Amino acid sequence: MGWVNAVVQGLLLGGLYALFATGLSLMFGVMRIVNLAHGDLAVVASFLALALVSGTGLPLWVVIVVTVPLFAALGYLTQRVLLQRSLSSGPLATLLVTFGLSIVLQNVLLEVFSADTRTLDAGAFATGSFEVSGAVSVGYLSLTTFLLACAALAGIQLFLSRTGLGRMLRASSDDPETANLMGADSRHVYGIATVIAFATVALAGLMFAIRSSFDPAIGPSRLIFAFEAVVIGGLGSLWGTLLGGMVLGVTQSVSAQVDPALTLLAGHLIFLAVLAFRPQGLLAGRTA
Amino acid sequence: MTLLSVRDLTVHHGQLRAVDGVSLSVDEGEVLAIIGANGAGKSTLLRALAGLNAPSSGTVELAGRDITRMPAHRRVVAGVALVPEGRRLFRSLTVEENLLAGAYRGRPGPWTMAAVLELFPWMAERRGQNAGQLSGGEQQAVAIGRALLSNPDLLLIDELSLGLAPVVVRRIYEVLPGIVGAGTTALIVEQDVSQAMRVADRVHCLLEGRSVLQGRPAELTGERVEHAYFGIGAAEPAQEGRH
Amino acid sequence: MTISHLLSARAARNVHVVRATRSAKLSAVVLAAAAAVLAALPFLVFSTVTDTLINLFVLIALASMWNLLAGFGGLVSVGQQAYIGIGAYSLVALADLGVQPYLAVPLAALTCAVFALPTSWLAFRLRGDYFAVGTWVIAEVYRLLVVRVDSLGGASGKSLSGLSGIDATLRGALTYWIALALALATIAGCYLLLRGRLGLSLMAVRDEETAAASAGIDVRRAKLLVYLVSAAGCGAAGGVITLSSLSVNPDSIFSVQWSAYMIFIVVIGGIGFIEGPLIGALIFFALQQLLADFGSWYLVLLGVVGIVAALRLPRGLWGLVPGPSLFPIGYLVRRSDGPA
Amino acid sequence: MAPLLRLDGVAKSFGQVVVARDLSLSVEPGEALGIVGPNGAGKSSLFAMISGDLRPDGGTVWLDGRDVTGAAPHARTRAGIGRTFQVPRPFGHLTVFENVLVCAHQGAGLRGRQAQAHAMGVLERVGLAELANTPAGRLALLQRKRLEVARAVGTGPRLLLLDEVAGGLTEPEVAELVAVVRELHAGGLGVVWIEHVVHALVKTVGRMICLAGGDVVADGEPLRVLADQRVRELYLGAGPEAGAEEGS
Repeated sequence: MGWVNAVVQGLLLGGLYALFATGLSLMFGVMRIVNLAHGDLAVVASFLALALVSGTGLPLWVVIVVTVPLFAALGYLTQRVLLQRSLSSGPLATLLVTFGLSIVLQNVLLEVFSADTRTLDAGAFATGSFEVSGAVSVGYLSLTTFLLACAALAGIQLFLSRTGLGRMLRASSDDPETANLMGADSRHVYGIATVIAFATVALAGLMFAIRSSFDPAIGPSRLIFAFEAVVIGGLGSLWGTLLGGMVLGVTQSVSAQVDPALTLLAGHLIFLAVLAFRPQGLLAGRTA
Repeated sequence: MTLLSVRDLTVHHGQLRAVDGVSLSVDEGEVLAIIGANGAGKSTLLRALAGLNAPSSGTVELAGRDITRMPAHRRVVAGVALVPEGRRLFRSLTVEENLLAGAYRGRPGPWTMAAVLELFPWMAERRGQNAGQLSGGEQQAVAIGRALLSNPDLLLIDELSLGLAPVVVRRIYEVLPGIVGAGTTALIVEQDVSQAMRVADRVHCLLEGRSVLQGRPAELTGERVEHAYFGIGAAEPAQEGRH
Repeated sequence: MTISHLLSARAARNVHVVRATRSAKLSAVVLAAAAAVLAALPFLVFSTVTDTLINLFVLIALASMWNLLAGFGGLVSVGQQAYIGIGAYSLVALADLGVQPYLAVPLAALTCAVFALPTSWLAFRLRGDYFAVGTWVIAEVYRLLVVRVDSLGGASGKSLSGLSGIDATLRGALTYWIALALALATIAGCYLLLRGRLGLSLMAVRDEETAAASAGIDVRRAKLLVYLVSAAGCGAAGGVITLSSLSVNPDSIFSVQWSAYMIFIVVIGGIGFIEGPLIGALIFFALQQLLADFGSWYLVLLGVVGIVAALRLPRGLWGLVPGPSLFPIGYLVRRSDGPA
Repeated sequence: MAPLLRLDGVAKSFGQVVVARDLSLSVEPGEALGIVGPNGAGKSSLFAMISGDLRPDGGTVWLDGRDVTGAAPHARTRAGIGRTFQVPRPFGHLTVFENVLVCAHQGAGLRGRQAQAHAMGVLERVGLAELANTPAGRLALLQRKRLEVARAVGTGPRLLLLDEVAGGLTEPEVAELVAVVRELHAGGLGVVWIEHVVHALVKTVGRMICLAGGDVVADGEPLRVLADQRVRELYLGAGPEAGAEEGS
């Protein structure tokens, strides 16, 4: 029976969701920005990689190695040029600016790449799998994605807990003004948070693109996954986000086993159930 | 030598003139206490000195250098540290991480983690604990330690004894001479007048944003301080008190 | 109560309070005239013109509802398409049951209010930005649920029945009038709601929630009411959209694009002003007509304009306009013995 | 007859900080009570628990012999508690008149002309009538403080909670404010007034309590409370005496 397999696949998928959600959680935690363009950024990364692969003929792994740092730099720029300004223009402004960005990105992609559905071809690696036991077989891609996601999360966790700058990120999330009093330039701290967010969202976007097809309009529905993972896990906790991603992944995967049409709905309903009965999330954030 | 020199500083809170033309100076190695009732503008003055509230007029000089427009995070590098009202520890960070946050800029000086742990020995055992779980007095100690780790030339402490049990206040004041002895100048806001008079080299009393009385504790009579504090017959000492 | 009597007796004699200025009465006349001209249009111009205007009226109605929700209730939602969709599907379902589609529009609004009641219980658990995204998820859930109902046409949607007997020209005109009536009703509704005691409470809540509670205002109830009214208005708009397109497709009627339109119209026009959605909708509509040939680029432009407006014009275009409001909702105290 | 307000064993702490420790006190109808105490003594928390913004950890709050411990702030306002905020919180986009009118509507339950006349009367009384049409966001501090009082009175209370309304005002302004509060009190209103400007309290209230560390330290006639050695130590610090000793 495929149930065990469905759970395993869901857990592996959950790792990707968590990686994808991390940036959303971090930007909210540190800057109180809900980035409504988060999903679209992942899609932009997918298309960028697609264009690089078809334009230069470089192997996919090289493209990934190029795209992620490029996005990180783009993140710093976006924060300093656009988001920082919105932070001083009232609470509605950040929401409107990221929403506007989302509309712009979607439609530029639509004009440049058309509405066609694409995939990022990773060859045999994307389709190959090995059998763990009779009932469970694990795809190389799924496993790599999961391991990559866990490595990225662990790296971020180390950065946040072991480095001075990482501590300042957490400190700013608690109390930005007092972090200022410690000598932290909030613009720089926010820039770094956005760098991490953009880098992880690019990595996640590329993984999504190899796993399944994408088109310019898919960003918003991807954003919802990230949002759900964050809220299910509990705001402000990295491991909560991982847990939330896994809950979401397993829910989707298992319900797809019942009826493929239920996949999205089941994920949303789990989210609403958490909202109704445990609004602080499964792992309540450490920042109360 | 004068470390801090404030001239005609005015700070607005929206339309309210919270600090109104205050002038004061602090010499190196001195302890200056600011006293005054609620709403007298003490906290706003300290926040302006730390760079959190922008003054509408006046100047602030640190060791002869004009820092009036310098943002808060750069004042830390210049040698100013503020222990803010209400302690404001980072609640999701441990005691140790809070202390390390103070050392973020790595300004050289006598204060190291070891030196702070020597000042407050109990912290060593509880360094792994979340700052939110500490009592008020412990939080105040961590906040002071955190500020010290930035190795400031000028340490600003807001409402040092607010909400703390008298025994805790006494213990914290016991370490003040050690801090000043290490070369740090201190400017403290204190609502407990008697404490302020005991520890400070000089006292400034604010009333409604204005400096109404200043002097060495030995030169001030209780009556004058009480009058300045409550603004009863404030006109007379105000004239003497201002520069 | 004695204090009250004591105090009011002293003041009452030489003071009176007025609600509208002369300029406002003038603007009321102008608006009424404009409404009359618009109502006469089906007799004067080709149906292509009136068909396009239906679009404008729907935008005005939707934007007014979002403005009420976000600008006066402080509830920034990105999920009002839930009620556009529910309204549209209610209309289709009611028509299937034999209800005359034109008469079903108010029923669709009512249905939305009914759905909004339990939905609010969930949505109100989220605050600020998370409320925004949470409402969006809820809208998605409604879409996915509707798609699962076979009798509503599943994923491919359903066409509207019950209008085949009516002549196409008359049908177009009737739809036009209903759309016009909807736009006028939402504006008038907002005006009357805000002008009343409840409106004053809402504005107090918007300005200072804690102080509002201490003034005696039941904050949660005030917000709930705004949410229900806004849901009903969006539902009616969804019904009108369906009357105009004669069919409903789940992906487009539940699209987050609607929220994008509403938000940009309100932000550009001026959030928190009754005039804002009106001005914003006119500009949006004009851009839409001018740039229709440029495909998606007009949406790109719209996004950019929205970002710039959010950063540079926090009070929108109407916020730049000096002088009196077209829709006076405030109170003006005139004292006969002192300066007014 | 039940007291207007009664607190019975109210307790509240934030983490290790105790703001109310088994606190009991009562206010008779028409009584004026002053509350003094050093910063952090729990005065504002006490108000928040009376007005419903803060739920006590234990104990009961009675209004007119009715248990209102669990009642929401708006319900308490409608039941007769009018409060001011220490830091004024005007409805910035509404005019001064509308600020008070909304209180007359929602708090006092008045309608139409009656509500308007009530609001205008309140504004006349606190000296804001001239500014009735000014947006409240544009008021200066003194005017904001007056508006706080006006709004609280606008809700038609039987108990008026004043939170440091005299702070930051000049002497003549304080005198004016005292006159307003005295007149409201003379009209039968119960008053509880937290204030650092002690001489304003002395002129207004018939009874005073001193709070410290969440406890009532002294309770009684204002001058007697102020003369209490413990109050002087707590409230002023032993400062002036200490300073005098060192000086002599």
